[in-house]
Formats: sequence, structure tokens, C-alpha cells
Amino acid sequence: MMGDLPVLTTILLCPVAALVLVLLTPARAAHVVRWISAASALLASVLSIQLWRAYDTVQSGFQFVEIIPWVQEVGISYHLAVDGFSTILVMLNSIVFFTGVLTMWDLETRVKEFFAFMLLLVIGVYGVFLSQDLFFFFLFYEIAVVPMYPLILIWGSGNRDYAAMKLMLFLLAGSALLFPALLSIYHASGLGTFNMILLAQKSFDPDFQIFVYPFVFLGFGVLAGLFPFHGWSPTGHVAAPSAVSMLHAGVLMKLGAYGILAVGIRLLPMGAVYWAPTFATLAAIGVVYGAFIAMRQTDFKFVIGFSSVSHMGIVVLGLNLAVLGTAGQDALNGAVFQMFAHGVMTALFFSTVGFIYDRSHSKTIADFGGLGSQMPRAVSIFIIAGLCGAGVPGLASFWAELLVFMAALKTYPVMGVAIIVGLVLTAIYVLRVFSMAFFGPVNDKWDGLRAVDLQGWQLLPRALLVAVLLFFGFFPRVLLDVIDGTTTHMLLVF
Amino acid sequence: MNLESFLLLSLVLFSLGLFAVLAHRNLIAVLIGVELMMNAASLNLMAFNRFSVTDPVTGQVFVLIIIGLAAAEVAIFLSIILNLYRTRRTIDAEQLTELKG
Amino acid sequence: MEQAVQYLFVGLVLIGGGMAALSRHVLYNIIGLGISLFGLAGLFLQLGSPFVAAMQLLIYLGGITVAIVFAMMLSIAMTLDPPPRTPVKTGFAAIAALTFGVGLHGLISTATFATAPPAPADAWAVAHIGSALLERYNLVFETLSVVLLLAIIGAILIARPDRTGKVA
Amino acid sequence: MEPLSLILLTTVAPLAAFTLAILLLMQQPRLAQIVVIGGGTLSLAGAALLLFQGPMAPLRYLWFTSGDMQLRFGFLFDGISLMFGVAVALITLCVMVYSLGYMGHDPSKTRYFAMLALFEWAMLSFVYAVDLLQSFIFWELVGLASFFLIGFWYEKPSATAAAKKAFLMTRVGDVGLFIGVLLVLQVAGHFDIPGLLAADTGLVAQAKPAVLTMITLLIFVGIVGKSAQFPLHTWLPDAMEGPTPVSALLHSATMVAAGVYLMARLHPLFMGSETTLGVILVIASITALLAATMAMVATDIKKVLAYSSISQLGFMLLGLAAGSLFAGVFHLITHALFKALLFLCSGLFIHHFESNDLAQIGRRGGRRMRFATAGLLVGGAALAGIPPLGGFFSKEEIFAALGQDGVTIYSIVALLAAFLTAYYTFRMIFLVTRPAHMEQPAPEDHAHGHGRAEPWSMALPVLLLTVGAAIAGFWGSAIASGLGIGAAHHSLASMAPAVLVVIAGVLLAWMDFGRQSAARVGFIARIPALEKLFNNGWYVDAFYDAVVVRTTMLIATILHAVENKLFDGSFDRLGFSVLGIGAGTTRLQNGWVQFYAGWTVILIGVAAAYIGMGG
Repeated sequence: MMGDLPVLTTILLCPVAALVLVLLTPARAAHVVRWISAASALLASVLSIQLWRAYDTVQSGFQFVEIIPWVQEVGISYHLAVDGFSTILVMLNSIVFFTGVLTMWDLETRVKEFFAFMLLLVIGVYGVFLSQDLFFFFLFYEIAVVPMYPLILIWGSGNRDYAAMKLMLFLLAGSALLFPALLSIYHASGLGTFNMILLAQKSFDPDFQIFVYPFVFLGFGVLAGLFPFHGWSPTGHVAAPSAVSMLHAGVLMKLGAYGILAVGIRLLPMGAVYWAPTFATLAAIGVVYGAFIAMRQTDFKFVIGFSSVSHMGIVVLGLNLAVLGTAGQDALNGAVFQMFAHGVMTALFFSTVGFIYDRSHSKTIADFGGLGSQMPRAVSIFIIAGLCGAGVPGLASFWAELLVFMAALKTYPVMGVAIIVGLVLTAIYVLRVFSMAFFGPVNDKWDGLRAVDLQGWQLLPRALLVAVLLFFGFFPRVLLDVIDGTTTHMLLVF
Repeated sequence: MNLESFLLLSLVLFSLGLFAVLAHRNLIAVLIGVELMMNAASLNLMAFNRFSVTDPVTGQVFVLIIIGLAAAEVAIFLSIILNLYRTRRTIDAEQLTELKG
Repeated sequence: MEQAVQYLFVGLVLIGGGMAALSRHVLYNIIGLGISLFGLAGLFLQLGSPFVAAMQLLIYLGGITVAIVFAMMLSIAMTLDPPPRTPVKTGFAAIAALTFGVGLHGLISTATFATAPPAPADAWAVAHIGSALLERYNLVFETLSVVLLLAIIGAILIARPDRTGKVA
Repeated sequence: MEPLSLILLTTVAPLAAFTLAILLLMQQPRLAQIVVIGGGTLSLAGAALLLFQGPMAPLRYLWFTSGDMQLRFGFLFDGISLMFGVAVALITLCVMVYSLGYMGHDPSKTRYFAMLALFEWAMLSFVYAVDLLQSFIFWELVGLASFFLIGFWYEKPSATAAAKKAFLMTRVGDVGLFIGVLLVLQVAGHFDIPGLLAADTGLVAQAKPAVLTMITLLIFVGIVGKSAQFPLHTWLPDAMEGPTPVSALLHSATMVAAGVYLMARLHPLFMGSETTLGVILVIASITALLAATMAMVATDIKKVLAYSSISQLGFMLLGLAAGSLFAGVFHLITHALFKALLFLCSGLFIHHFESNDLAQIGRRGGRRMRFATAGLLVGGAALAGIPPLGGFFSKEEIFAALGQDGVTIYSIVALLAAFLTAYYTFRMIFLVTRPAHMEQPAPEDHAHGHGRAEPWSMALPVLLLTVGAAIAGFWGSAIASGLGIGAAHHSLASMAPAVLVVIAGVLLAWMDFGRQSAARVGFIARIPALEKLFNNGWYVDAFYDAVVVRTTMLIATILHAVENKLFDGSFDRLGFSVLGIGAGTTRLQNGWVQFYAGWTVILIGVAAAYIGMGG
């Protein structure tokens, strides 16, 4: 089936083609725009599934390599390839892309522009996951980051000017750290190439690595919501429209973690080892800190926003524990698993919260009460996402947390115990939302919502995400088999 | 005259053009400054063509292309001037401050 | 003799350039530009390329300068009554131009340039330019023609009177 | 039949029923009930057939690999799991059938039945789990089902609060268990239960004593949470907010027994650490006594039963910690039967009188419900430990185990607790059946009196469990042989103290509540301080509210302020000060293109000069 088809380019071309078509469609034909986006998302998803199936887990190196030299003088080439990590992250992006398009189906204002920006964002994300050329990596990275600004500013809600500007400033500050770091890696290699696979084989001078690694780590870490540079993410999540929050928390934050992995750890392993204890501590603080802050929030989306800080802390913690050797395999597997699980989970969160908000125009938890009897379906789905967040077994993120916690306990017992205790905090803020908003005496104010609960096709994206969470909750092997080989491969140098 | 003196001449011409572009209020005068600068560039090319290369064709072709492009540029520039003059009744560069912060 | 002619042309270029750049009156500017272009054409001839010199006279002096004169006449108000100069701005422009000139002069004076023996006389033949344009630089040539076409269309579109039918 | 197909029948049938009910049958409650009860029946059949086939080699399948760690899941068929599996399936089926009547008029009964099926699946998967991590997973899922079932009437704030409390408090225990399980992996490199228990290669042989103590203590923390032992016991009385059949199934017979079951499962590990056993003895005896004192003063029939569950779970742990696997498991099974019976009987009263209050039930004619009263008597007698009913023999085993090293403080505490058990059980029975005076039955009671107050669906399970509770005491040798242990036979003399304290307890209850002229006030009322202490549950909850909850919220508030002022705030200030600088520099932006171009040119010139000088 895969035959000679350059599958990675085809995946990348799906949103590109859709973007071109959307731009050519007159703005009045909103429905055509939606269908084009949905079709491209579906096609990309099917191709991602094919990619996943065709990925050779035994061989475990980079696969489906496509290289076309571009600017040979400085060694830039169009170079796509996937390893186990990018395979599952491409899948994640496809899932969130598809469900995001369906979630925004009801959008009525400036439909064409919205989907155009969203497609641009998706192109950037695919590009980052697929590129093995540092130049294109950074280019796609910026393509992914920039559309957030108009998306929040135009279609957002609440304090959106502030949120959009804050997000942009943080992310650009991250880029500002990254850009010189990436260029210095290019120069220090002396290879005259941006090919990341070749750069990874070069062992840089340890002092250089130790100097540059924090730039790379913090630059990407800002996007990953690393404590204490997380401030942009909750405000951004709150102001953004649902699908943007989905893509933002679901995929975009993973770009940061993936960048740490693909650039930081892969190219600068010694720097990573040197800094790992510091950054692991920072991440562990973030895990507990985010959970505490989430307990005090009054707004649904802020709770989820800070829970994202907490959960992404687990990813970053896993990445840092990975290089420390004692339980690297589990830590890295767990971190990557968590990227996937958290992506799907937050997508589900925002998709559902966005729905409740669209129907009720309130995001304040205390406004509701007994919503479970008024919107049983939406609430059930939110509860599933919440339980996933609380690390209940049977849902995907349990495995991720298990693996990272295991590694943490082995590497730093005290820190491990601290973050496992943090699990209780997670349960507290999740249950707090449940009991304040969904359970308790029914608030008659929202009786009108009974008629507008999720129905028919509106269930589709949410049900799909729930299915993914449950599937990987019970069959983690499907995912772990894909990444395990790559993890082994990557940790050989440590 | 050797290569350096031609380059010096071209530099003087270019600086004059630059001054015209920066100092004049009349957009037509600004355009004239631009033309001076382009001609300075042409002179440079011709001089190098004469003194520094063995095959003199490339430089001449280059200058011909510059002349062609200058024609196109002038056409556009003049139409913009006309448009501005029609809509705003002025071609004074100091009153066209759309970019003001 | 040849030396004298060369200096004459250099003088024309400088005087014309000065007029074009420094005069406050647009008409003088245009006349200066014409003089300068004429001088340049002479220099091109001196540099061995009669064809380019001819083109310079034909297109620049004959075409472009005339077009500018037309534009000047269409926006006659400003031309008749030249606006006063702002000393600050003029000074700033002079400083900028001087800085640029001096800086680049520094660059030129320290640089060493490749030298080559003069090309054989037949290498300057117009036929070579023609064949180069149509063979080696074909793409550039064609692109240029497209650019010119687009420029003309664009110019017409921009300068076209608006829908109210008012003509400038 | 193959063990694989049987175990799949046992575990997957409820899961399938749950999935069907929750996805397709939300609008068809009747069909959902049939599906769920069908699933429960199949499950019971599978469990029973497995029991008949006897212990078998475990089944193991690869779940996933991460590096050199291999995680398996599978099913373990030994005496403990087979017997407890049947008990779980049986009681679940009873409760499901009972719920047909009890929950017959609830609008959301599909959700209720689906959650019962979810619970049964998780519980059975836990019982048969061969892998410690698998046990943990289903242990959590059981807790999840419990959360949903306690909070079933989610519109009642008290139910929601109770569900939340139950989830969080068991979660606290689970953290300990989780760390313990992960430590097991670090030491042993695998989670396989038979492998961990193996005498020569197992954990006891592998781990250093201190590590083993740590592991078992951490696992015990989980047990404390799940089995509601002191000091994490306070969620269980609150959990009575759930529907009564749920209390019967989850919060006395099966789910809370999961902790005891886990300890029985890992009994050899616990036996390897003296320290842990000592801790367990202390905690379990405190719990047994504490809960019994609280049961003495409770006025809510379900609360009495809840406290007695806590107390009896303490007994089981005492038996296990005293070294007798048989005593613990035996009491686990008899307790499951008679406690389920007691709850279902109390459900009959509650359903009929719509009140939980003991005195009110008695006044309004509790004893006229002959069927329920009979069940209450049998169950109560079994609980109190009156021979020859179930509870007597199993409790006797526990005393024997405790007494094997002579008389210790623990055996005295256990006897005291047994005395109190007999006392509060019969206090409950007398309050229901022998009220000081009875109100005339309300006329409408006659109007729809069918001779029997309860529908067949509620009567049948009660009948079944009554029989079970009555005869369970004679299964001792069967259970012992199932465990591969020869049943010890105790002399009549050794049974004497247990019988005596029970008689004393019943007599005291008769004096206080039973006789016609009794004041119907417990003897404890004469010591007001103690009564107040018992009524307030020894102030454990008050302590949690005042210290734990407050502290957590205080930290959250402080960090919230830190977030707003320090982290977020400082970035905001940075941002706004940049805006200020921007406002200053705006003046440079006068909009003259020529001005901008001039700067560019100057810069180029400077750069050129610099390069010129440098080159």
C-alpha cells in the first residue's frame, strides 16, 4: 500500500493542499471550507495510521527518508524522516487536527480565515515532527507558533488581546533563545549541514554542549509550559477558541517537548546530562505546583490550563530523567507516552469545555451545579477526560505516569515520592470541578441546556478521543512497541 | 582613467542620488535620485566589465537589463505619483506619513 | 585627445548629477539627469561598448526622461512653486549621504580588484550580446519582458481614474 | 472447559454488559437490567465452574515491554482467588437482583446497573489478577466504580461529598500502595505474584529485611485506605450515602474486603516482616475496637453496619497478621455473606419506611416485616458470633490465631471488640424489633399490603443469603482445604472465652434495650464524655478538616498568590515596562520614509567603513 508513495510528503501536503483550496474558496462558501478541512484531516489521519502500521519497529532507526537538496552551499535540504517518536506524534497531530475541525464545525464568523490559520498551524506542526533538517525544523516551528496570535485575537473570548500578546511574547522569547543556539550548533559542527541525523553523529565539545543546552532547553521549554515560564499557557488556553486550545495544548506544547528531545538531547547529550538534575527538579516542582494552582481556579479552562502545566511537567521530567541512566528507558518511554496521552486528553477537555461554553456562555465553575442531569453526555465525556487527568488506570495517561514515576522513584526517590503524592492533588482538583459543577443540586438556570446536549455528529470527535484514550489505556503495547526501539537507540549514548 | 577612478565617480554619483532621495520633498525629484543611483550601478558594472573580466558580454547584458528594469520601474513609479496626486493632491514626501507610529 | 574627451564626459556626469541632486527645482533636476545620462553614455562608449551607449541614449534619455517630464507637467502645482527645504532634513540627508560615501570609499580604497588583460576587440561585437541574450541569458531576457508587460499593466491600473470618473 | 474461556466468561461478561448498557441502552432501562443481570449470571457460572475445576496453573500474557521490563497480565487460579471470586460473583448477582426491586423507580437505573456491572468486572479482574500491577489497576478501577456508585444520587450534595471523600481517602492509601508496588519492581524486577511469593526466589529471599518491611508497610497503607482502617476509615460511614444495595455490595462485602484480600494474597510477604506484622496488629486492633465503639452509639441503621464492617475488617487483618491465612480468609467469606445479608435486610426496612433511623423503624413496626426481621436476626447472630452461625467459627479462628502465643494485648482487645460487637448488633436488633411502644400502622400500608412488603426480586436474594450466612460456618474445612491448609480443630475449652463474651454482650444489650422496662439508652450514656467522643467518631474527621484540608488549601492559596504576584506578575510587569519603552521610542517613528531610509544608509555606511578598516 505504501509502495513508492512518499508518504511523509503526502501527509505534509494534505493540509497544504487544503490551505490552497480554502484560500481559493470564496468566503461565503463556509461549508465548502469546512468540508475541505475535514477531508484533508481525514486523509492525513488515514495516512498517519498507515504510517504507524508500516513503521518497522524492529529496525527502529529513521525510516521513510526523503531527501531533496535545496541550498547545497549551506547544507539545507528538504529532509523528511520519522522515528518511533515522530510516528506517534504525527498520529497525535492527525487525531487532534481531525477532531479539532469537527469541533469547530459550528463556527460562523470568518470561517474561511479561521480554517486557513488553523491549517497553517497544522502544517507547521507536521513539519516539525517530520523534518530532519534543522533549518526546516525551525522554519516549521515558527510557522506553527505564529498563527496562534490571530487565532486567539480574532476568534478568542475574554481577555484575548492580553492573552494573545502574552502568548506571542513568551513564545517569541523562546524562539529568540533558540535561534542563536541552533545557529551555533550549525557552526560548531563544522559539517556545513543542517542535517540533524548527521549533526547527531557529531560529538560536540562538552563545554560547548553545556553552554548551549540551556538555551535549547529553555527555548523549547517555554513552549512546553515549563515552570516557571508557563504563564502564557493558561491565559492562552482560556482565551482561545476550542479547536485552537485543542491544538495548542494538545499538540503545540508537545512541539516544545519534542524539540528538547530531537534537538537538545539528541544533538547535545552531554549538555543534557549536565543540566538534567536542575531541570528535572524544575519540572518536578512544576508538576506539584501546577496541581496546587489548579485547585484554586474558578474557571474551567484555567483548571485545565494549569493541569496542563502539571502534566507537561511530567513529560519534561521524564525527558530529564531519561538521560540520567538509572531508569532512562522507562522515563523516556513514559515521557513520549505522556505527550501522546496528554495531547488526546487535553483535546478532549477543551473540545468538551468549549462545547459547554458555547452553549452556556459561562466558564465559571461555581455558576453551574448538577449539570450532569442537564447535559449528561457532555458531562460524562468531561468526566472521562478528568479521570484520565487524575491518572486513573484504563485510560492512556496512567501508563505514561506509571513509567515516569517508576523512573523518578529509582533515580531520585524523594522527588519520586513527592510527585506521586502530587497524584492526590490531581484527584482533588478534578473532583472539585466534578462536585461543584456537575454534581450537587441542579441549578435551574441551565435547564435550557437539556435540549442542546451533544447529539449526533457532535459526539463524533469527542467519542473518537475517548476511544483513543481507552484503547491505549488497555493496549499500551501498540504505542510502546513503536517507541521502545527508538528509545533504546537514543539512549545508547548515555 | 583606471578602474578605481571609475568606481570613485560612480560612488559620487550614487551619493548624490542618495542625497536626492533623502532630501527632496517632491517625489519626482526622489525618483530622479533613484535613477542616478541606478546609473551609478550601471557605471560600476561597465567599469568592471572593462577592466576585470575577459569576456565582456555579461556586464553589457547586465546593464541592458538594468535599463529595461529602470523603464519598468519608472512606469510604475510615475503611475503611483499620478495616483497619489489625484487622490491626495500632493506628491510631497513629507506629507505622506502613513507609517507614522 | 581621448583623455580630454573622457574628462569632458566625467565633467558632464558630475555637473549633471549635481544639478539633478541639489537643485530645488524639478525642471533643473530633470535637465541635470539628462546631462548626466548623456555623460554616462559617453563613458560607456569610452569603456568599449557602443551598443550599451546607444541604448542608454535611446531608452534613458529618449524614453525615461521624457516620461518624467510628462509626470512633472501633470503634477504641475508643486513644480511651479517648489516647497521650502527643511534644514534639519537636508542636513540629515547630507550627513547620511556623506557617511555612506565616505564609508564606501574606505571600502573601495582598501579593496584589491582582479585585473584582466583587455579583451580582444571582436569580443565587444554586438552580435555577441545578441546571442548571449537569446541563449545564455534567455530566461532573464524573457523574465524581463514579462516584468515590463506587468509593469505596463500595473501602471495603467494604478494611474487609471477612479470610478467617479474624475481625471487628474 | 478451558480455564481461559471460563475466566473470560467470568470477567468479560460484566464488561460487555456495562458497555452495552452505557452505550446503547440508556433509553431502555428494562433491557439494560436484563443485560446486566445476564452478565452477572454468566459471570457467576464461570466463577463457579472455575471453583469446581479447582486450582490450576496461572495464565499469563504479555501486556507490554519497556526496555527490559516486561509487564504481563493474566489470571491466577488458586484457592483464595477461586473462593473469593465465587463469593464476589454470587453477592453481586444477589445485589443486582435485589436492586430490581430497590431501584425499580429510579429514573437513572440504567446508569446504576451499568455501574454495578463495571464494578463486578473490575472486582473480579482484581481477584483473579496474576500480576501485582494488574491488581493495582483494577484496585483503582474498583475505587472508581465505588466513586460513581456512592455519588449515584449526585444531586444530593452529601452524596457527592461522600463520593469525593471516599475517592480521595482511598487515593491517599493508593499512593502508598503505588510506591510499594513500584518498589517491588525495583527489587524483584517483575510483578508476577506467584514469582514474588515463591519461597526460594521470591521477594522474601531477595529483599533486605528493611526493604521488605518498607514494601509491606507501603502496601499496607493502601490496604488501610481501601479497607477503611484507622486512620483512613472515615470515608466508609459517609459512603452510606449511596443506595443501600451498593453499600451491601461494595462497602461491606466485597470492595472494602479487597484490602484484606490483597493482604491474604501477599500473605507470605507480610509474614516475612515482623515489624510490619506488629504495625498491622496495632492498627487492626485499634480499628476493631474504635469502630465498635462508634457502632454502639450510631442511630442510623446503615451507619451501625458500616462501623461494624470497619470493625470486622480489622478482625480479618488481625487474623492475617497473627499468621493465620485461614482465619482471615474464612472470616472474609463468612463476613461477606452475613454483612451483605444485613445490608439487604436494612434495605428492606429503609425501602419500606423510607427512614434510616433505628428507633423510627422500630416504632413504625419494623418487626411486622417478618421476612426482613428473620434475615436481620440470622445475619446479626452471625455477626455477633453466636454458634453455630458463620461468624462464630471464623471469629473463633481469629481468636485461636491471636492466642497461639498465649494471652496478649491483642487477644484481649479482640475479645473486647467481640463483646462490643455482640452488644451493638443486638442493640440494633432490639431497637428494631422491641420498641418501647409502636405507632399504629398507617392506613395506606394496609391498602397496598400484599401480605409481604417486599417484591420477589428483593426477597429472593435475602433468602439465599440468609441460608448462606446460616451454613457458612460449616465450610471451614472446605475453605481450609481450598487454601491447602489442614483445618485446625479447636477444643471446646478454647472456644469458651469467645462464647462467654458474646453471651455477655447479648445480655447487656438485652438489659439496655431488649426487656420491656429497659430505658433504651446504652450504658455508655452514663459516661457523657465517652458518648460524645464515640458520637463524633473520636474526632478523626474533625482533625482532618482542621489540619489536613486546611493545610492543603492554605498551600494552594499561598502558591496561587505566588503565581499571580511573582511568576505571572513579574512577566507581566516586564511586558508592560517594554510597552513603556516602546511608547518612548515611538517618537522616533515620525512616518517619514526618507528618515527611515536615511538611518539605513548611515548604518550601511558605517558598516562599510568598519569592514574597510578591518579588511
